[in-house]
Amino acid sequence: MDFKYPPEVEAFREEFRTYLDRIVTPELKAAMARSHDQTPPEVHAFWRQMGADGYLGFGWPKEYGGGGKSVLFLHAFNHEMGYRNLPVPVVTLNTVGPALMRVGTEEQKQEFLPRILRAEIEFAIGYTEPEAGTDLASLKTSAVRDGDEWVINGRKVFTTGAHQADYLWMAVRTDPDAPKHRGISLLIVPLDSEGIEVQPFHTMAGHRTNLTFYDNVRVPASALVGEENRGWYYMTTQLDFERVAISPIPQMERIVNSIKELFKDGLGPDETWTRSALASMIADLNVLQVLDMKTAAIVANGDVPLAEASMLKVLSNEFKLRHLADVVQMLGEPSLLATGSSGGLIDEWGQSYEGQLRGSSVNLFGGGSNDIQRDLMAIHGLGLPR
Amino acid sequence: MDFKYPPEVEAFREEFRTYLDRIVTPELKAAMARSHDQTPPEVHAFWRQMGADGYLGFGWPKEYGGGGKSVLFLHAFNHEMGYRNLPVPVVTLNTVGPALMRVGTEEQKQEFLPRILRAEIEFAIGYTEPEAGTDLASLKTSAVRDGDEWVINGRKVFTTGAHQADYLWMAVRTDPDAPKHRGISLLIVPLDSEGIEVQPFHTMAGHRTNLTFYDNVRVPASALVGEENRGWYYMTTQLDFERVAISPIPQMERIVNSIKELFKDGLGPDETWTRSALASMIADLNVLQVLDMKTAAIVANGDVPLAEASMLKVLSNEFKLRHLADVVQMLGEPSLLATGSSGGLIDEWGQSYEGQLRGSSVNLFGGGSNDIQRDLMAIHGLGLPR
Amino acid sequence: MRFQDSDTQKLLRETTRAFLADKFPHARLYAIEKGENPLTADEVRGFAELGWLGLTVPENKGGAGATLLDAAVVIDEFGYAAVPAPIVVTIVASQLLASVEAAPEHLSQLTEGTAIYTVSAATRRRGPIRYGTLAGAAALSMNNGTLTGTLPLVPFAGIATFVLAPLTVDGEPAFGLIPLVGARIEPVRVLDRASTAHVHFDGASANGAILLATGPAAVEMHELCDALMTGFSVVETGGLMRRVLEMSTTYISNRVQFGQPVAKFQAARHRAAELLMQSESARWAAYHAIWRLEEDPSDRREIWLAKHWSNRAGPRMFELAHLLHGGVGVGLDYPLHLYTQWLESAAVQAGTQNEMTNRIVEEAVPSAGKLATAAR
Amino acid sequence: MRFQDSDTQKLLRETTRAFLADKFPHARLYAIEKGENPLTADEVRGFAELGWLGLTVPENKGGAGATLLDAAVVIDEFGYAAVPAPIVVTIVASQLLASVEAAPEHLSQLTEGTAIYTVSAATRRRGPIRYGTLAGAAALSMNNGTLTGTLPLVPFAGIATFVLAPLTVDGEPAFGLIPLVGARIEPVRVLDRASTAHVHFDGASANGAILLATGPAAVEMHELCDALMTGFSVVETGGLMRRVLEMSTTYISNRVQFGQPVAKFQAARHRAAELLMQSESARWAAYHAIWRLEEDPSDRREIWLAKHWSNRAGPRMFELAHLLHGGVGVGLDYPLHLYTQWLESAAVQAGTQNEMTNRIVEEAVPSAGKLATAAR
Repeated sequence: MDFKYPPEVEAFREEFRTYLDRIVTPELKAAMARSHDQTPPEVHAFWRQMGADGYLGFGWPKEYGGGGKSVLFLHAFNHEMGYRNLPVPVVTLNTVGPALMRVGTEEQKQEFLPRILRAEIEFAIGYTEPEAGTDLASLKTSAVRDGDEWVINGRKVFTTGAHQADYLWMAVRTDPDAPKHRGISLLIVPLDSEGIEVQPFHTMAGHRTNLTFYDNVRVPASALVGEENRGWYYMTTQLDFERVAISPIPQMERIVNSIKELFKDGLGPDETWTRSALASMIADLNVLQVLDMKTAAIVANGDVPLAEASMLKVLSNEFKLRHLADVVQMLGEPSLLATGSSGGLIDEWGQSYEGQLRGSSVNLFGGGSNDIQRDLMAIHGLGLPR
Repeated sequence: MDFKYPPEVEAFREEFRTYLDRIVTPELKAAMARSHDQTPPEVHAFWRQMGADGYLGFGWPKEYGGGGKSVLFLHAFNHEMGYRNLPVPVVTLNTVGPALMRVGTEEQKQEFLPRILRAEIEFAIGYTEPEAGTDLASLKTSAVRDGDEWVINGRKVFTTGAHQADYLWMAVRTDPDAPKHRGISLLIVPLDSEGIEVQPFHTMAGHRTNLTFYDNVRVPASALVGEENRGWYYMTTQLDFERVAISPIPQMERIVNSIKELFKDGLGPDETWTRSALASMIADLNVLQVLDMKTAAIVANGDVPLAEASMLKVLSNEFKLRHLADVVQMLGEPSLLATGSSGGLIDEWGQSYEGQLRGSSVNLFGGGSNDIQRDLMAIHGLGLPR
Repeated sequence: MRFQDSDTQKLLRETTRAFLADKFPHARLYAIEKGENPLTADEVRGFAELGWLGLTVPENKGGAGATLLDAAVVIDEFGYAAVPAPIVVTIVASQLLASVEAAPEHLSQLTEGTAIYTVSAATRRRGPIRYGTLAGAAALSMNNGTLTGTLPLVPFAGIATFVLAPLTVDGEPAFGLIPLVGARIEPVRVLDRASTAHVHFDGASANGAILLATGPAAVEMHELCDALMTGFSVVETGGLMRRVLEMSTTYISNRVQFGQPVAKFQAARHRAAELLMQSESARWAAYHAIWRLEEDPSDRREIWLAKHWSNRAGPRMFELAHLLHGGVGVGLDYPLHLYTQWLESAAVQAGTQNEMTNRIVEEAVPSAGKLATAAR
Repeated sequence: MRFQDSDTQKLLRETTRAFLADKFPHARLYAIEKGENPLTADEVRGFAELGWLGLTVPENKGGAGATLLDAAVVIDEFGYAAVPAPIVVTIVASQLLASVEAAPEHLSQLTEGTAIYTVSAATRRRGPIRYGTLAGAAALSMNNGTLTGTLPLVPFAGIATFVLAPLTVDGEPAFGLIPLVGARIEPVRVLDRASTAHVHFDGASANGAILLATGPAAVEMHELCDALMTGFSVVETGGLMRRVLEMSTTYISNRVQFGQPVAKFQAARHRAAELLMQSESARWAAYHAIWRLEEDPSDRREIWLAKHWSNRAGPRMFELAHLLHGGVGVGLDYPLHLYTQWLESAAVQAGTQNEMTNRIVEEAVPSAGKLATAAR
């Protein structure tokens, strides 16, 4: 067994920390704290700067302009960004990009990959539909071939970023007669296409996502990604990736560190419950950190962390919610105050505990429901029948 | 809302406590602590004494020699007996007796009820089979009518008390062609019948139960209880009753009181975790006590506590296990010592904490599995589809 | 012994439910949440007309003379309807006012709704505001006819006329009724989104302030205030829980996934059963605790026990209900978030788990003593 | 970074598993449980022949010079096989003996299995035996060449030749290697059913006793002893957990109820997934903690964190595994009870939750200070 981070990754982490300390300005922080619905120009500028400095896509293969580094670098990158609460164009960079590399046409690769690396374009994802929530594969939005075009009709929910992205990475039904998993295709749809309507949908996390409507939206045949009717396969392999890329663990570390800081002057004798809850929280976080490293190590060694990724997702998202509930319990009523109310408790990134608690409810649903993850563990981790 | 115990029940409880203080002798306690596999003669004498003094079956209707008291008296009785860890012939008294009153023939009532009340005879229950655990209704042991007799073949597990009881209250399949719930009947089988073999089966609770084997056992046609093939109906209504009669709550109260007593001289500053766990435990116990009173009140008011009984069973049995795990954690290694080892922690009834912990694992399975109870709550408590 | 509403309580429950459902549909609650259309003093007066505010005030003092359990029924329904109204604080204030002879006219005003009374609940015996920028704010004190200091996080201070609060008078403990007219009201935004404000007395005149109790009697009044606030808050939370349970049950019964209602999936059914166990336990423990308090006002043990359970059950139900809703529950246009955010808040307000733990342990193991921080 | 066995570890694991499965089938474990056929010193010598006892002893001191992680693999397999053998205590004793120059001949005897060494683990810095009839028993002390006092709950004292234990010498702290020959061994029955005894020194001669450390060095050796005992115990528990998981998974895959394998029921699948999460987390946290300790012997933080998790996971797995077995698991002729009783014991032994909580909090919030009981 070998648990040591490779020295070159540690070195990268150090260098990247210094880099972030330099380019994350108070103005950027202020802009982030201000904006809820729209990615502010300061963040776009930040991403472009990172792209120019080679910090986006360093895990991508060199042939696509990436750094060709092991996934452990990406792991360190995500950890540093997440700990600082810095936004990452994760969908575009870690989901669409790698999928295009695998199954995109040469034209698609040429058209999109360089611009993604330079942070010039952004993608939104259009999978979930009102009737097909957890049961993603029963989606109904259709694309029908009409000459050299696809004609799209239907609607999507949770189309996060659709109001400000350039393209939609969209799952559509292209064969209504096939079994539900076998009639789905992926299309790249410019979001300024005629017939698309985007309505805001606000969540208790305080973020905007969208409802989107598609009325005879036409895109060229070349918008198809990979093979027709193979979309479900592409989507599910991509979700595995998403499970590794999006982790609440760095934020959970920040939360624990921030309350340690708050307690540094006085964990009094009345706080007996706090002592017990704090110890549990730190012990929980420790196992998450170990499982997280294990999952990254599996990917770095070229394997697919089927059960591990599910385990990590379920544990980290459920624990995050419980930890935040415990944190407000420890800190008492001041921690229930929102950003901007005097007497409230706000961390150095302008995050209130009540806001993070609200936000953690939304974490429960990214990348497949926790019930589905438990089923995947039963299948992949324990070999139980489907 | 009215939460007050009726004064006459409170008066009975006081009187019964005094009674128990008088007749529970050190010899009886010693005999109980000594015996594991066999009910000692001292306990039989104790039961007969209680029968003679009118303390058995006071909830039975007067026409059957009972006291005709409300179920709240039975609730108080069970509480006092359970708190003192005193054995009650619960199967015979609270399961077989009432069922016979409802569906037994006049001959059966005459033959058995008076002797039950005098604690002269004891019944064991034969329901569970090796292949049909939780899925009780799929039992296979058969009874075939041959002239004026039933001929029984098959085997049972968890036939508690079969090695020392007089009769077996037995579920058998009498119509193999009917749907599984509709081909079951109940028989009363003398345990000294030819063809019955009883093998001990020891559990981690430290108690003996049995495996029983039936090879062409013959009983007269009159052994049938109620109507042929209606056995499942009788069994399930009886299980509802069992859920009310068998409660671990009095023991849980005793456990909490015993550790309060142990802590009376010193809950030290290092015991921060203990403080937190102790408060949770007492708060858990409080809701169990309230739900327990609610359930008893429902029965006393003539209704059937369908969801409540399931709720109480799940919560009390799971909490008992967790509380005991917490108790040994609070008390440390001395509480892991068995009765008879020096330095161990033993309560006034000779019960060690490690023994009670082992025993609580068995509690999880009486009266239907907790999964089935949760399903019953979904159906009866929430109106969800079956 | 009956664990069910009396005829009076049934009527009270039905009336309250119908009224609140009519006047406070979810659209109205969303507006209150956004601060667009806050609860008004007129509306609170409407509650008075229905007899809710003076419900437990003795008849000889102009009230309805109902029991604490009757009030609990009304409060339960406010929770069920998730209406962020000063019902708990009013009932608590009325109990405190009725316990002394000092301020009979206030009891009348409270009952009639011509003035609104609130209670300063955040300045609890244990668990004061220790962190954040208010840490340095002085507690309320009265000296030479002026009031100075801050009452943090006072519920409904924006519409209330008076606040009942602990204070010091010339350094001695007191419990007073304080007019809000001279105070500076600083609204804040709390997770539960109920109208709340810090109340600053920057040398305001103490005219109109009445000391309801001083010395040891004030300490006891503060204790009683805590017990009542905690007890009725748990009842209110129980109402919220019942609604979360109903909402979740309805949702999984109707929502079809993988070709069948979600309610047919065993994991969902068992989560729903868990919600049932959590909420039923919390609710009945709360009612039972109020009954104990009514039987014997010095018996507050079950209140702390019920709050301890409720403080755990609320966040647990938050998680379960959202898991059952599979993402739909997080939308601001879906009512679940109103209930679950309130559940999380309620678990911290009116008695934190630290406070409950200490109270319970000190009662259970009296000789264990309190803890002090020792030098290392 | 690889979270998997090295080639050496793989071999070690396979050898250990095969040997233990062969020599300690369940029937043998039942006999040990009943005390009919206890583990013998000969069998322990057999472990020595396989190189397990001196595994981590440096090569220049006659051992195999393997890493602590290698030892963890062997210990993990002892847990997996539920063999109640003095493997953890031997590895810990060897580490302590190797850390000083005082007793080279003992390291050889330990490695060769010609003498059996155990460790007195129950007399921990915090959480000594405070209740029960042993409460008055004096701690071990050495004065004028004689030993007096009691070492409670010493694992494998019945077959061991020496015990490593903290003691006082003329009132000063020391850590010693004590021969058991003059002691009175009082066997006791513990929930985990492993061979355990109280060891009484009623004025026994101190001949043959060696003080491995005195003064502050003794305190530090006791701390290191605690860390090693706790760390390796968590590894052993992780092995037990993996077996409980496997046993439960196999059972629900084969057991048919309501016409299909139990494993097809969602509630059962999810419980099995929960077992997987609990045991995988506990196992890897334990290995990682041992690795940290090996990298930096002063870094014991992860050991306390892993134990805290494991102390919760063990009882949780007890419950889940028995629920999955639907009653079958409680029979003394079914092996599950051996594993689950041990899990419950392990959660209390080698570091209670009180101790872990205090250690973790003191590290996380150093300025919080320790608590003292104050007069009321």
